[in-house]
Amino acid sequence: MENTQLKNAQDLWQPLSKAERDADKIVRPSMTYWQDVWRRLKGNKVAMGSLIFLVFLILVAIFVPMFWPYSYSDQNLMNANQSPTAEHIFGTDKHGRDLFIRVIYGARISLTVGIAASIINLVVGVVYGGISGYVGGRTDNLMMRIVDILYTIPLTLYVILLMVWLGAGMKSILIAIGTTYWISMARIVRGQILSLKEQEYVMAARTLGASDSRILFKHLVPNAMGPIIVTMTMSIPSAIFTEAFLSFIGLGVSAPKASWGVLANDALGSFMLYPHHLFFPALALSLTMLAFNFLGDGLRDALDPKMRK
Amino acid sequence: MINKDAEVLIEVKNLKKYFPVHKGFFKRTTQNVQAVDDVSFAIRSGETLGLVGESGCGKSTTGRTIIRLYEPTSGEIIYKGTEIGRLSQKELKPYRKKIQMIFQDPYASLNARMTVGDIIGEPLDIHELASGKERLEKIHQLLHDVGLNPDHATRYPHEFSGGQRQRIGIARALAVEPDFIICDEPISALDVSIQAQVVNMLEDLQRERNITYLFIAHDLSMVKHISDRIGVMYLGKMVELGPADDLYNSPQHPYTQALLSAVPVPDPNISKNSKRIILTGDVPSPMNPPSGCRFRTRCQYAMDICKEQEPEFVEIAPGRMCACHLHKK
Amino acid sequence: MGRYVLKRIGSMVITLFVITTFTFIMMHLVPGGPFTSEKKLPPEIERALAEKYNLNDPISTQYFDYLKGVAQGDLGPSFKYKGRDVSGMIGDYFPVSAQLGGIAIAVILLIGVPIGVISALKQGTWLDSFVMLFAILGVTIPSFVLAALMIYVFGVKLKVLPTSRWASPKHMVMPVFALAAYSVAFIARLTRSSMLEVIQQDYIRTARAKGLSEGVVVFKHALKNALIPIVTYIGPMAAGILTGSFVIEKIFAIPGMGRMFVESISNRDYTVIMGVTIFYAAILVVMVFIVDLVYGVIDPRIKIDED
Amino acid sequence: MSSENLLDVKNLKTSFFTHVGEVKAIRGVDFHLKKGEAIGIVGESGSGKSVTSLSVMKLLLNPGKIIDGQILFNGEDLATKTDKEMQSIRGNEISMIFQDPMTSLNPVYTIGDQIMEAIIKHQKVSKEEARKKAVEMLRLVGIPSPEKRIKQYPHEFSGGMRQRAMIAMALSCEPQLLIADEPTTALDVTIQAQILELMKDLKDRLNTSIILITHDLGVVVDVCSRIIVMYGGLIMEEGSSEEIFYNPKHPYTLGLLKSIPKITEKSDKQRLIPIDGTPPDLLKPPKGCPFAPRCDFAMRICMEQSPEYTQMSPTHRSMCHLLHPDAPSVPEINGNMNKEGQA
Amino acid sequence: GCGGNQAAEGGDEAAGESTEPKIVRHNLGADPQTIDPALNTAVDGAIFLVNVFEGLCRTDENEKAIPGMAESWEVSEDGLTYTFKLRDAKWSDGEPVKAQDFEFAWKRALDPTTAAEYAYQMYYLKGGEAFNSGEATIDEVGVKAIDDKTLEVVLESPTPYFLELTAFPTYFPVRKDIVEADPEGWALNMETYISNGPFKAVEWSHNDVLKVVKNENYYDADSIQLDGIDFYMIVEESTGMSAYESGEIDYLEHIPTDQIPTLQESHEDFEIQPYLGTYFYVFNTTKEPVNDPKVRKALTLAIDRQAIVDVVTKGGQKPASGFVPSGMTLSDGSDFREKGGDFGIPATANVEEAKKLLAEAGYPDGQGFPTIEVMYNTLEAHKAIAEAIQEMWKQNLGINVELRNEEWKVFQETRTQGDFIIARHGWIGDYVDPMTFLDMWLSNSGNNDADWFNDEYDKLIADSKKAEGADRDALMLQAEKLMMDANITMPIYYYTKPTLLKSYVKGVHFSPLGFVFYHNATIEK
Ligand SMILES: Nc1ncnc2c1ncn2[C@@H]1O[C@H](COP(=O)(O)OP(=O)(O)OP(=O)(O)O)[C@@H](O)[C@H]1O
Ligand SMILES: Nc1ncnc2c1ncn2[C@@H]1O[C@H](COP(=O)(O)OP(=O)(O)OP(=O)(O)O)[C@@H](O)[C@H]1O
Ligand SMILES: [Mg+2]
Ligand SMILES: [Mg+2]
Repeated sequence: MENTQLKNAQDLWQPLSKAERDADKIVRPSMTYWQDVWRRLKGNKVAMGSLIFLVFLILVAIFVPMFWPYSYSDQNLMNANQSPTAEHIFGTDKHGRDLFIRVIYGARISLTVGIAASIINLVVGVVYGGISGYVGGRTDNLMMRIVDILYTIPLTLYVILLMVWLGAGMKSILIAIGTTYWISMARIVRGQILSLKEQEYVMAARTLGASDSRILFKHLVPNAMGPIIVTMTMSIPSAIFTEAFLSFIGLGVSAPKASWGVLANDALGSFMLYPHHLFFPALALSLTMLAFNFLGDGLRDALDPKMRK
Repeated sequence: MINKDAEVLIEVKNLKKYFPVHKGFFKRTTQNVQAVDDVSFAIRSGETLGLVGESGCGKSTTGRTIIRLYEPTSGEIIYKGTEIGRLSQKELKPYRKKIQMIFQDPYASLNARMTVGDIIGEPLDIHELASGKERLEKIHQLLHDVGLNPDHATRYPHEFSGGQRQRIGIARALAVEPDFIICDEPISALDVSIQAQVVNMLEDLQRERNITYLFIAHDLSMVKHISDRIGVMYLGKMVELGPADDLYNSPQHPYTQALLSAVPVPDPNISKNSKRIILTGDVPSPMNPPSGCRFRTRCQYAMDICKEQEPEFVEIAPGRMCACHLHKK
Repeated sequence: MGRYVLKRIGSMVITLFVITTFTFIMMHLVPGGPFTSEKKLPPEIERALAEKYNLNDPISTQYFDYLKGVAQGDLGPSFKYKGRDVSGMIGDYFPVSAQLGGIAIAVILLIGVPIGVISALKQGTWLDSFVMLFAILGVTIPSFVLAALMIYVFGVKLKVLPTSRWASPKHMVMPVFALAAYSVAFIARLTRSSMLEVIQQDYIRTARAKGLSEGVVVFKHALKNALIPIVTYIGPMAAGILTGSFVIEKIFAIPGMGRMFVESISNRDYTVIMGVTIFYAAILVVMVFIVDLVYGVIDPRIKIDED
Repeated sequence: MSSENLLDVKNLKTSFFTHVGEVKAIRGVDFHLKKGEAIGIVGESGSGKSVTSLSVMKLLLNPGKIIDGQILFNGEDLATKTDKEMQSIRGNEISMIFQDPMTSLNPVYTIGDQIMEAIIKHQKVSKEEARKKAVEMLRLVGIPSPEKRIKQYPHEFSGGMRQRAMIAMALSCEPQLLIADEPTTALDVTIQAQILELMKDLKDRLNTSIILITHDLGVVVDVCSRIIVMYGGLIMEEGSSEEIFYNPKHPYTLGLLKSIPKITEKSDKQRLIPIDGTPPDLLKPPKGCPFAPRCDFAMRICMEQSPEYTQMSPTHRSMCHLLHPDAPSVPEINGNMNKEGQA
Repeated sequence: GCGGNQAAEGGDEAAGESTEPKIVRHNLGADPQTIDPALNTAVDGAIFLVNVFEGLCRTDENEKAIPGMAESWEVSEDGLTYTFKLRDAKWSDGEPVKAQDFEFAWKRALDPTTAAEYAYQMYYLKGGEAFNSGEATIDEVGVKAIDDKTLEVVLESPTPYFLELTAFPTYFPVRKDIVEADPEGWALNMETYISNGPFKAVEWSHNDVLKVVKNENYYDADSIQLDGIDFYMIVEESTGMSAYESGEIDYLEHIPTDQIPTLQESHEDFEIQPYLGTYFYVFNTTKEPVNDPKVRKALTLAIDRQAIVDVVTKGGQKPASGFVPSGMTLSDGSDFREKGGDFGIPATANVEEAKKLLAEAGYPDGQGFPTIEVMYNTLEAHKAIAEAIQEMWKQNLGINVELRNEEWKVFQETRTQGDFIIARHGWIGDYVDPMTFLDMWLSNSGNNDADWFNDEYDKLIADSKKAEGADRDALMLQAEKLMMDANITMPIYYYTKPTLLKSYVKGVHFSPLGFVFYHNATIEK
């Protein structure tokens, strides 16, 4: 009970001045939600690692082919099916082509497809599903029936038609993926919006005069972000494999260019004999997917202010 | 004080709001909850109308219908001479800036994914009232006004206590500088010192900007303190309406009398000796309200007529309205 | 609500009609017909075949004739499989696909949902990472690779499971898993993300405050709130899985409808393409409808039937 | 002493570990509660009342952690109990009424389901009996036609009805300790009176102990014999109702009492007397008295050093430097009983 | 479908040492689109058909006709009229096989209302083509049952390989009563699927398994040692391989390419069977720059066929330097291919010559050569070959080629319409005679995708159809030389059929047309 230290300091018992009262106050900069998300994402090591990996992969895909000793099409039939060596670090394929550069080159196609699919998902799927769920009623019914129709029309027929009309190439792939790849997303977003739109904060926003699009995109969509991100990250590998299927039908980039999906597909017949044919493209794909998923998870956590730690 | 001749800012005429009650897997509508049933009142510019009544009697619904969160089942809502009860959401936008609402349930009414700064800033953005540094300053000012730290702007609703959340809601409503605020229990979650702070602020604003309030609350002492007139609701109906002091000093409707007697007094000595009119009888349901006077099932003065005839809401003295058969000649 | 159901059934019929029409048009726009072959047919035979299958009629007549048939429940004869009709083919193959799909769906739900829940509860722990790693592998490894690997390991090396065909419970193990893997992963991740959102809600705290066991809190209180995206996903997925997966059926040599459908497209077997599309579309629209009804059951705040 | 105490909270410290740092919501709280006793906790909003009660229930969500202290319930330390062990205590021996009734009810189950669940779990009765009990409880808290209402969902209830549903849920298992976090804020006074009667009845009949957290000082005096005043994560003052009301020894308590509007006052619209300023930032709790920046009587020492408790009577203690013998005398605090009272 | 024991019912316990039924499990690949002999067009269907039906003749190991249902025959002087004497054979239901059954079956196959795609296999019959195209009546068709056991056949022109043709599925007899009772469905219901071959079908569960058992009513039943065959339908090559390795099937013919070299080295079951077909690229002779024969020749010379078959296709294929594959004998018993020579197309590339030709065509070192497109239909194997050729042309000639693949049916349409510059092609013989390859380049042939119309060629073929013996040989050789010198195709390799057959299955016979005969097969475990 003794405060020996302070006992004698008489001025301690002096009343406080205004300035002294406010001494403790500190004002931190105001941050918006999105700034905050970014800050939180930066704090997530795994997610940042994944992001760096993806950026690195993109850079590698762009620049490595420029100075690599082999090109994706250089054949040496005498050298076919070699296991990894110092010369060909991933080995060679059945035409004696350097598998490493083919995988790197494949990244260009597969990443483009994957990223395009996720952007389409995000833009078309979220907007479409969001509007459908938010507006509800007759509009919802109409929009969802359109989705059902798009979902049911046989993809193969559609793709063959596209191929006949547009010919092969990246553009056609993107169109094919763009017109079909947002449907699950639209459904999931709609479901989420349907349940979220009855929440009280939506009412609050409405009383503020928030426009429908504002309510949808500023209030509802951020709250549906978990499933959106999952759907988006999960759609990437299926888009990458769809590209392989499209190439199979003839819509894709033409041989000898090959995406990861095509490389994996082609390697399948011989994976017991030449496991490296399957292993490297599959590894590249898996690592990329892990990175996308970890980034997605990180983003999900970053978007959820309640998730701290 | 309030100018008795000031223009009527908002008038509610015969407002009704029924909610359908669904049953079973196919959700057939079987019954209606008559949440608000034929309520009329008017509020003058710069006036505060207090609204009290039993929980579940339709106060929030009245407020929410006025601000058009619910579509009125029938009746009119007239704001400055314009009927806004049937306007589309788009047409309503200009009125959104004029009419605001403070929600009863603070946490649910805040978007968990927005920082407090964004929540309060949102009306500023919507109505393009401020941007950039000005916006930030305004947000800080609003936070300060409701007794929060400017620091709190970067935090999220779930990090706050109940009272702090309530204040965020208040700050948001004030951001657009509205003419009319529906305060749905704005202070019930606040501790008394903050209540005082907020009430003072509301009063100051009223004085400075001539704001009109519809003030829904349970804390009768606070309602009395802030209101010019008070309306008492029971089971979807307005049963009494009059100037605050008069109503307190001589409550006319038996329900109002019971209500006033139940106010707890913050004084240990008085509290122990106070007498209360404890209402007896089952609380009737708005799905199936009693015939005649809705209060009759719990009214100590209930007469035969109360069962047969619904009492009219009539002026019993200048400025005082009441719906009770006791007051008919 | 009764009116709503009627309205929905109406819109389902319209949807089916539009799907039928689109597919019909696309099918005829696509180059190659059922009788295109490497060794070009003599023109006379081609003419005779066209005659036999009414391919000489104007497309519009063919279309209306087809619709008429469908309305009477007749999906027509197969062009390629001589003497077989489409209804009969669906009758042959659909039960197999449905059996495979039904088991796969059960597996998807019984594995996907629990692991999603567990990893959400254990968020950030090694268990979470481990389970999610598996889930990610589940999507990264496409089903055909997974199937091939499984066949190699269990069929060829260990010889514990048959490599192909659909005959005994043993035959079902690999196809079911290969078919389920992707959706298990998807469901697990969806569940996890929804659960993460839900378990922080105040009402979960209330449930705990009642002293309910963790299982009840999680599987009753939290899960139901997290169910919307899962149900959304399951509906169309179920339609797809029940009507057969081409890849799985082809790899495991299972006589299912998915395989038949894809073959019918390569064969340009017009009536089969149409028949299966309609059949699939019908299942899909019903599933989607069920999903919408289930929304209302899960979350009473959702009013799907308002106008 | 502790033998007759149902609950003994010792030096409880709870923090939230957020990205901006550790929010020290509770910074060392001691209090105890006897069987059959009701105490009220009042205080600044954000002062840690809810966090204290959640800590006792061990229901803090993710970034929140009890970092120190003991929570002795019937002599056993809850702080060291596992989740599993807590399950049989929660809802059964300790119930809690949460502050935010809308978000505290599960939106996808009917009110009835949610009430019955706890009854079935702890009382081991059939579903039918549980339903009867649930209806009964809803009737007790004044919900009209409860048979119909139990089939409704939370969003179909008004704010006050939800709150009553929460109360019904908490009371249904007749707990030894009831923690009521602002149970009546959304209720009109007649219902409030009914609920308070219910709680008092529980206390008298079943010897239930009650922690009542509220802002409504009128409610506190109605139910509680002792009052704890909190501010900035600390107990500022503790005493019997009379001591707190008639002889407050802390400037914050004083401020609180002053800011209450009086129903008897004439409405010449006097301004209410609030406490100016804003509460402390618990991220960086002041090293001195948390109330100092807003205290009319603050001194330099108040900013420097946290005051110790001064015991005025066996039940009455307060933490304020003004009570130190060296401090200058302030009439409101040091003067004898504040005779004007708050009448 | 579930495995039943029906197979055992025909088992001849006495013949086998083991009590286990001797059933070969043969992977057929795709489900046959039909097993009606008249309507079948596919090899898989034919493999099944040759084991359950029997025509007038059968073929021996040298692909020469031997008596089948006919125990003897006479051929008229002009080679136009054949009179077959039928043996006392029975259908699987015990009814006797009659000449009328043949007459009915053949006319049915030609009947335009039957719309049999392989009806052209019967255009050798007098009036056959006319009837099939609706220009003649059914009675004008040159086939007639003189009595129950005598069948008279009149041909349009002398056809040296006609007897072998009668062993082809389209010529198989069917039972009039059965077929007329249910013309569409008789071949789907195994109850009504009455056949006259060594085996009879008992169960067909679509896309899964087609089961046949020994036909006790077969005239030569005593020499049939198998109890039955299960034809499985595993489409996926790798699965088929796995099923073979795990012992679930005994015979596999669609083997993943990459596995072949290892199998060849180490697997005793592995064998490469001859297969009558040529894999080639066809030039569109109307399109720049391949309308220049020099360019075509240059391209043809610049690829290393040996490398392709060794490294890419790996199935023991032979580099092709002519259009007609080896395996078909001339009237003097020598091989057509050997007589025909290699047209200067070496197995490995002749880069010098190719470069020279290209320069002559105006593209020295490939300069100025436009980027051209090579089309192939979607298949891993076609892609691999195309990629190899693309790179060879690039390295050897300095020209750039783009590859384009299309879905099978689209591809066929494109190719028929001439919407290509160079397209992948393959041709499998319908019978063992060079004519099955040569007549595709007739001006009026629907299969002339090169758009190469040459009157001289048409005349040579027309003449050869009338000629016999050495004259005919000479005309055909001349015709091939003409089309090869015109370089309208670029032959790449001759097909082979790599097979895996469990060593305990003995006595299986493979025909170069792709058929597998189990007549003399047995299982010796
Ligand atoms: N999840 C959280 N993260 C960070 N800080 C939190 C969190 N939850 C509560 N706090 C902080 O803890 C402090 C105490 O909050 P608590 O809810 O106990 O207040 P209270 O006394 O109940 O107030 P009220 O009367 O307004 O409900 C507050 O300052 C609040 O900001
Ligand atoms: N969305 C809804 N669906 C069905 N019934 C509703 C709905 N909202 C409110 N109600 C019913 O309407 C009646 C009035 O509710 P309201 O919220 O207006 O009451 P209140 O006066 O605000 O009560 P409190 O003071 O408890 O907040 C209640 O019986 C309630 O159950
Ligand atoms: Mg309310
Ligand atoms: Mg609180």
